Amino acid sequence: MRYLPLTPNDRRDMLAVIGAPSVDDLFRDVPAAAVLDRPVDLALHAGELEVERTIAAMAAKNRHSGALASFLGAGAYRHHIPASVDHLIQRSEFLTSYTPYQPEIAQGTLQYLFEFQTQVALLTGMEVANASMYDGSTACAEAVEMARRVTGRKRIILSGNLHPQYAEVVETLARLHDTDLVLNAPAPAGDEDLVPAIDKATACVVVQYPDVFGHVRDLAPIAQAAQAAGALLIVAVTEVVALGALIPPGAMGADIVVGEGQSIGVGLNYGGPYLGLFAARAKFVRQMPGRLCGETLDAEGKRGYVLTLSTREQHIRREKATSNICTNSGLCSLAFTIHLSLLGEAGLTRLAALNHARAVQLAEKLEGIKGVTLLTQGFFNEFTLKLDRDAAPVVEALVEAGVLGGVPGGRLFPLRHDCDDLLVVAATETNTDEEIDRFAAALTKVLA
Amino acid sequence: MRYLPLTPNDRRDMLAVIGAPSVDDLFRDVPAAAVLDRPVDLALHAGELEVERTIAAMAAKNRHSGALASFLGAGAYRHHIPASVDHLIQRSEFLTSYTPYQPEIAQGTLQYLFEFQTQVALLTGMEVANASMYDGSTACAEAVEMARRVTGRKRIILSGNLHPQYAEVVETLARLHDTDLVLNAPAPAGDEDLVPAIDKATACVVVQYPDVFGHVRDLAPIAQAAQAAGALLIVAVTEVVALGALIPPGAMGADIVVGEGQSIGVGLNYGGPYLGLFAARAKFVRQMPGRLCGETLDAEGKRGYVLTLSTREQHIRREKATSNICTNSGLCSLAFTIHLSLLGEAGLTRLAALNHARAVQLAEKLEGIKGVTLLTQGFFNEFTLKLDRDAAPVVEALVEAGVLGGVPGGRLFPLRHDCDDLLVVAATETNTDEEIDRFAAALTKVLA
Amino acid sequence: HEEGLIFEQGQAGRTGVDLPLPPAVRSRLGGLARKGEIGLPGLSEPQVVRHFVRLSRRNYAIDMGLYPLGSCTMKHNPRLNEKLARLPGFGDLHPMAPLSTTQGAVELIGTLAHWLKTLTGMPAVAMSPKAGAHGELCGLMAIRAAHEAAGEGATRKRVLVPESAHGTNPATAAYCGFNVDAIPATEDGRVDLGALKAKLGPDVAAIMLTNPNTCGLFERDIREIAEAIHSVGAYFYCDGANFNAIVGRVRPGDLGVDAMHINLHKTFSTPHGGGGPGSGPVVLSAALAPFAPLPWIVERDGGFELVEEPNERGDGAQSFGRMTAFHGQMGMYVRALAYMMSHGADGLAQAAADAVLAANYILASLGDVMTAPFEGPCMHEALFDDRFLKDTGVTTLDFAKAMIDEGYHPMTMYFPLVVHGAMLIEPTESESKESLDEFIAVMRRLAQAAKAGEVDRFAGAPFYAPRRRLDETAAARKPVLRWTPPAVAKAAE
Amino acid sequence: HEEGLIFEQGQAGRTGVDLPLPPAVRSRLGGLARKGEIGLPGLSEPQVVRHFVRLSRRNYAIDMGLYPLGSCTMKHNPRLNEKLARLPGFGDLHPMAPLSTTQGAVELIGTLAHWLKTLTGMPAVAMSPKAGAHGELCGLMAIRAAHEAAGEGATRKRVLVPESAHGTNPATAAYCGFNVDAIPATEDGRVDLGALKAKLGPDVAAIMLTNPNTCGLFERDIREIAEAIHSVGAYFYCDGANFNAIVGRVRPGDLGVDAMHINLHKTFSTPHGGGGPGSGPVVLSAALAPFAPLPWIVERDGGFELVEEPNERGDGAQSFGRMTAFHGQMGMYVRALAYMMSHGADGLAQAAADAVLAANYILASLGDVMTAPFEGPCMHEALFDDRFLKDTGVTTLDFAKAMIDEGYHPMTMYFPLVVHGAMLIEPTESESKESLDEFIAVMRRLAQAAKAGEVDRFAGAPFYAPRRRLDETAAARKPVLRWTPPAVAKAAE
Repeated sequence: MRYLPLTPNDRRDMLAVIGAPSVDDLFRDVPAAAVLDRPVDLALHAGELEVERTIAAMAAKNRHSGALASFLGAGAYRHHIPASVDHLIQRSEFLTSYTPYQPEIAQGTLQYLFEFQTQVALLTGMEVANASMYDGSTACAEAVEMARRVTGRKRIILSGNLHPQYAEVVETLARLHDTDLVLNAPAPAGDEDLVPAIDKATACVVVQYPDVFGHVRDLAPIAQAAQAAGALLIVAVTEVVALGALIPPGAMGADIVVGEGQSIGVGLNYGGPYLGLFAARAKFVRQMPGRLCGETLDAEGKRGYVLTLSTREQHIRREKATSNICTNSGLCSLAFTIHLSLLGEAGLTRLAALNHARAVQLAEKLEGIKGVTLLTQGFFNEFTLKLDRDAAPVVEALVEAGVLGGVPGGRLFPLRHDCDDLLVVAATETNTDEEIDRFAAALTKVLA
Repeated sequence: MRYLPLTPNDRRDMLAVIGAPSVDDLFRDVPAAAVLDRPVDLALHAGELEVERTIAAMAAKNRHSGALASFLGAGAYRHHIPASVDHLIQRSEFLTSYTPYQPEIAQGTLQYLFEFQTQVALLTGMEVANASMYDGSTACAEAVEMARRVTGRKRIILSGNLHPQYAEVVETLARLHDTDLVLNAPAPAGDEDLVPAIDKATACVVVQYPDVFGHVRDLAPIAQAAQAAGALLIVAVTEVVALGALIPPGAMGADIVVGEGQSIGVGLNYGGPYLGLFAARAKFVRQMPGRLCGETLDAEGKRGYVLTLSTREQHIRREKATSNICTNSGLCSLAFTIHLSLLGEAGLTRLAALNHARAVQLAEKLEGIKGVTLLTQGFFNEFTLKLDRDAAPVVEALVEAGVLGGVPGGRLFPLRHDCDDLLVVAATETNTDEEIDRFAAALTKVLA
Repeated sequence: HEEGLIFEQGQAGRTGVDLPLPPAVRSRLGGLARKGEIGLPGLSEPQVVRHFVRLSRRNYAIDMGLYPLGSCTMKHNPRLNEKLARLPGFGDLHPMAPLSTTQGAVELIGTLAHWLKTLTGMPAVAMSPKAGAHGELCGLMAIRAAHEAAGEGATRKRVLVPESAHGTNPATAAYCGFNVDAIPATEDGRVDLGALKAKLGPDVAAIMLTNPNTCGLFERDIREIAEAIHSVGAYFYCDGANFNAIVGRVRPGDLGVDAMHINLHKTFSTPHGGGGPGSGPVVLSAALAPFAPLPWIVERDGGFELVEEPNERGDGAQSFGRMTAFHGQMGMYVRALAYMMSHGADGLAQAAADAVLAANYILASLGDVMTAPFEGPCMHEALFDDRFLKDTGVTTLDFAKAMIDEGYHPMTMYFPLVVHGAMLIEPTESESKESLDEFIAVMRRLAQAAKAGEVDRFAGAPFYAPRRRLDETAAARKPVLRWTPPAVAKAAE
Repeated sequence: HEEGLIFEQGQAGRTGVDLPLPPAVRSRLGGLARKGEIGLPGLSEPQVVRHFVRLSRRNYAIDMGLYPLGSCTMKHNPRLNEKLARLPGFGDLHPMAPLSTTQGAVELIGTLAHWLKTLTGMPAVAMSPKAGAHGELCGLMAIRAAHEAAGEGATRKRVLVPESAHGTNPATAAYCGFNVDAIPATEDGRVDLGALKAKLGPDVAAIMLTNPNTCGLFERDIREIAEAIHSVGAYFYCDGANFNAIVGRVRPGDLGVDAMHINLHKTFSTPHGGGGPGSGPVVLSAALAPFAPLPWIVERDGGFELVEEPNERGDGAQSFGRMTAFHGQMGMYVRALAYMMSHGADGLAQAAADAVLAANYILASLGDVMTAPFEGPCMHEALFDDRFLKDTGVTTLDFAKAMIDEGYHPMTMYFPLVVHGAMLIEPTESESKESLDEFIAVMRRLAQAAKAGEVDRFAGAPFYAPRRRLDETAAARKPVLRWTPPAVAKAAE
């Protein structure tokens, strides 16, 4: 078998050195009844050609975003990723290395993590960032846990316009503790006021920016109210490209900013692996979850990088750790770092402007269609339409016309039905004029 | 522009150091009338997304071999290439390095060239091999030129079953010299006798093995006749996988073996880049064209590799060189070396057996079809059918049924019409039972 | 050449991407357009490519050599898996696309789930956990939910964890709101069954046990442990980090396990990538299955369905919730399934056998120059302690750093905690005998050098790495976690 | 670790591929089934991957640093181009597939041809040559065919080639059956127009000239040279190796060129790949176009046709033949077109300007410590001679090898032949100013060290490379060109 270098001769010689009669003998500590006497009931080994055929056949059953005109967002965005990103992350030295616990031979990984942390801090307008979390939703839940640790309080206020699957993840974890969770109802029109709910028992307020319906809002009033009450403002960003065009949460007073980094460098991947961003005020650094890379010097005085503050982490602190996260999204953070290095200031701001312009063009096309009301007035690259009917079958009909026309409200909020007529639509630099026209024409036809 | 690192500030500062008022001033030696005052009439620079869209649209207009059931051969063969091959050849250190003229920092390239030369020598059964030529056809023409040098004679005998495009390349170059070229007529039934034509004026006989119609033949009688006359036997192999199943040309007395290495590691690529193999008897080594890599020691006595015998080459010998070849197929030879290393003895012989079995299965299916006669009795993975009609429209009709059903004789020999009813058909490990059945069913229908 | 940070290479206005000018539109950013600069550096594509190529060359990797990290299972990462994960049908598939357009993706997840269940002998699997630790959390949350459903949520607060456990185990239990209670080890490196039984009671929620354990040994009493745990109504969580040793040969379901995460990035070789991404599906017993997190894969009518929310058929009604947005680590699923199908049932069992054989070969070959704390064969990792370094002045850390100068990554050290100066070596099934022999020869030479008093060679190591030993204390004392423009940094002083 | 040859790592029966058992069939190999073993080694996939990763790390590459090889144009290789060349529509396309199924491929070749013709101002292009030298051959064969068609094939046997020409030029002329006649250079590094004119006559077939020339200078008298050549009925072949200096700014067609090859792997950045593959299309004047080799691309009715053989429309009737099977270097065409479209007309002109600017910057910055043989600005490469090393005991070779220890690939040396101890430096447009400044600083330090008498540092260099200087004389004296099994090698002794 192609992956197994030992030959029958090797195995025989090695057993002789060990002094064991057989490999089975090495398994002698396993209760005999539990040792299988034949292979499990699964296919036997197969060559590349056969494996590729089988799995490619599954892939071919999917209608991927590039094959249709895609306007899907709601937490995952299709952007063009330069070819060099995927080339570089596949270099053996990055792809097949372990967590950089031996810094002398892991400076490659460590230096990009330091660059990544800096990039995330700059983008979010925060002082420090960690070396990644699993994804935006788990980063959001970790932020809530951190706010609980920092404040010692148990009231958690979630905006109704936080991505509902993020809210579910927060809720699921919050149930582990004595928590007073306040989850607002969704406000598709963008008229939610969070300030009144904030009180002295509040650990944190969690707001998405832009929110799940695409609205952008000034976070400063919420930040001021939270901080006046001794609570933290957590801002979740699901479309990080927006930070190339919008005032960063840090500049409006956020205490913790979490985000989904998938838009930059990572790709859609049917939901994972993705890249959790986590940034905070410097004063909270010892309460942060996840790995941190720091600068230091080596024995010859040369600048180098190490994982640091590991006394927060599970492998040192065990049950006293700030989270249980161990493996994170290393390679995705590399993809992010490379893509963002390619973009740079000029590229990211142009990319953001282009996304916004595409979305504006699309909104202007769609809002004129009979049966369509545009709910989102201030937005980045995503907005919400109210249709004159249930959106889910409309989306299915649009697929027939070659358009992935957005995420229906009922997909996001399946257990409530007041969102069923909503359609959340995103546009990015990958959408052409022709695609926008195709969408508008198809939607007009479907709603006619 | 993404590929150009100099900024306007850099350019200004650099001009100041140079002491030139402008870049135009650096072009002052160009006759003024020849300096363009505006960009040429071509599109302006474009981003990755735009370039990819344009070029991918062209690619999408082709119906590639993987999208249909492909039975095309005639000098280029579709084989499965392990994913690691393409991964490894794309490593920066291989892909973006130059010819290894500085051996101290090119041991990576040099060592694999040494391994490649050894592999080619082993496969062909010859003593030495060079570090690659452009492709099989040019290697063949170079072999003829070498035979002329070695023998000092001018008669060149080409088998009529040599790939006609190889013969054309040989002829084209031969016309540069005072040559007596004998090109036999094709013998689709495999009944060509080359021995009688060999005389004391003969520099070489060129035979393909297996030949363009798929026939395999014992080369020993031709070798003996050639050597008796003081001529060289040149054997051209267009399907190198065959050497995993067949007696190698070297064992039958070939003096020079040339080959197309595309089948191992390189892929179809619509005809290029391909990989010319060139092997010979050791006594001819100083008459060989192309680069050679040799073993030596460094100043510390460590084994290392260098390009050697460069006194044959153009950069040293100029007009006295053994050929004008400079850039060769370095990266393709790497792909070949890796793929063949993965295969090894056990893998290559199994691969060859699998190819032969597939071809036998296919031949057995097709030879029973009304209107079809199988002309090739001894073959490897390719054979020729005689149809009851012109083959070209049959091939077009097969495309409609999702089958690339072989290369029509008229495509190979367009200027003569006695091959128009022939169909050259190949099968490899990539063809499934279903594809073979599909082909048989479609051909039955088309010929009905 | 010392490679600076990207921030030190930037220049304003330069970029590594070309984007068209945005069409002129009326801005609708709600008055929140960014005002100042972000502060990102401008680099061209050639600079970026070279920067990261250069950085990469400062790393060690499994593609470069043996990576003897015990418990981490650094094995060969096939490139076929990378290629398949990048098929547009998976890589370019949106998680919120209509399910009618993602049937192949659901089929793949379902197929992988089937393989995982069959290999473990367990009836259910939760696919969405993002890594091993996340899987542990998933398992404990299912256990907690089961106890809550039985009305015992408030009383069952104690989780038993052996002293030798991975740090994630106590961290997870604590994160999940449990109290951690350590179980001591026996002289022979296994859980002390007597001590364990003494700790049992109605307040125990679960035990978290790694098997093969972190000493590289199989817990002989595993079935007795499971029985004892079950006898007090608690559940058996198995840390699956070491599943590589037994896959295809032993099914955890046959050992009495109730929940076990599977590190796809260990046993099934999705690349570690310098620290992730991983993937940690959790197989569950019938008792725990109803509490698994959503989304679920359901086999029905010969096909697979994706259940994202509790539905009218009752799927997900008792689910403890959602652990992540979307459907988990699809890209890792593709790689893992390709790996499994390539090996097949026969190849996976052979891989486990070879991994165990290789570890025992190392244990046997180094037994005369290094010291092993426990008798008998090991499973897929060979554990040594630092007794052979006694009085040499060389520490486990020094010894490990000296391995770097010999061209190797250090082994796992100072873990498990129950062994003094532990050195845990896991060669995996990916190494040839020639490679193992070369490694053994180097380790012998190092052990002999340490005993011969060549302290400097160890104390100063590594000498031949991109960096000498780094000052981790200084890094932690005054953390510098990001680049700051020199002017700003200076002003801040 | 010293990485052995694959042959030294092999074991019988091991393989790195899994293939199904062939179905049982009656063998039809015509009695020629192989009997003995081939002798190939057996390795597993992990071994093969690691072997080639390790080998790669012994190479220098443009992705690692500046590669100042004059005349070789080692510039950035965008990965977009690699990606596009691998699209199945190109990579998996058979050259003998029905033309109805390859229309996109023909369109791509035609589009690239259009770009090449437009950039050079020439009416035709032969696409199939496989590399620069093959392109030279193509050009000279077209010239020869044109003379033959004019009844002068037997009399025009002389080709003028400047002393400073690339070695391929005289080799090509000789290969093509011409006699090579060298033209001397002037004091200022250019063709001596007077000497050239003195050599003209009715037996001259062509001149082969590189412009910008191999001294990195533009031939000021280029139009007079063309006129003089044409006045005796001969053709002007331009070696296009240095087209990078002028692309988008000067069209060879405007200079009187009749034929010029274009190294797609230089000017248009298809990667050098450690020695190939390249691609060398040849643009042709109207006079030479009819003689171009087949296959041809013909623009007709707004589309492109591929002409593989002379046809009834008269296409190819005068073609001198075929230079290679199939259609040339398709994979390189895709890469080159992607590169051209990415730059566009504006970007290509800017690239040429930046390349020339960078070379002049190096020339100006090193002028005080190294010696330049010629006055005035250079084009895209800076030429130095070894006068600055006089009496230091350091040779050009030593100096070049010392650059390796500083982390650079050596420059081109001892070429062009007309300059003593030549050092030809081509930075290309891919280098940032920071990179150029770092290189300049290193070169200054080296020049100063040489002058300061630090001979050992040079004579022994490189010290910090995978190998010290290799014994090339021994390699050539008794060539060892392949591995031989130790037993066989021993028996042969």
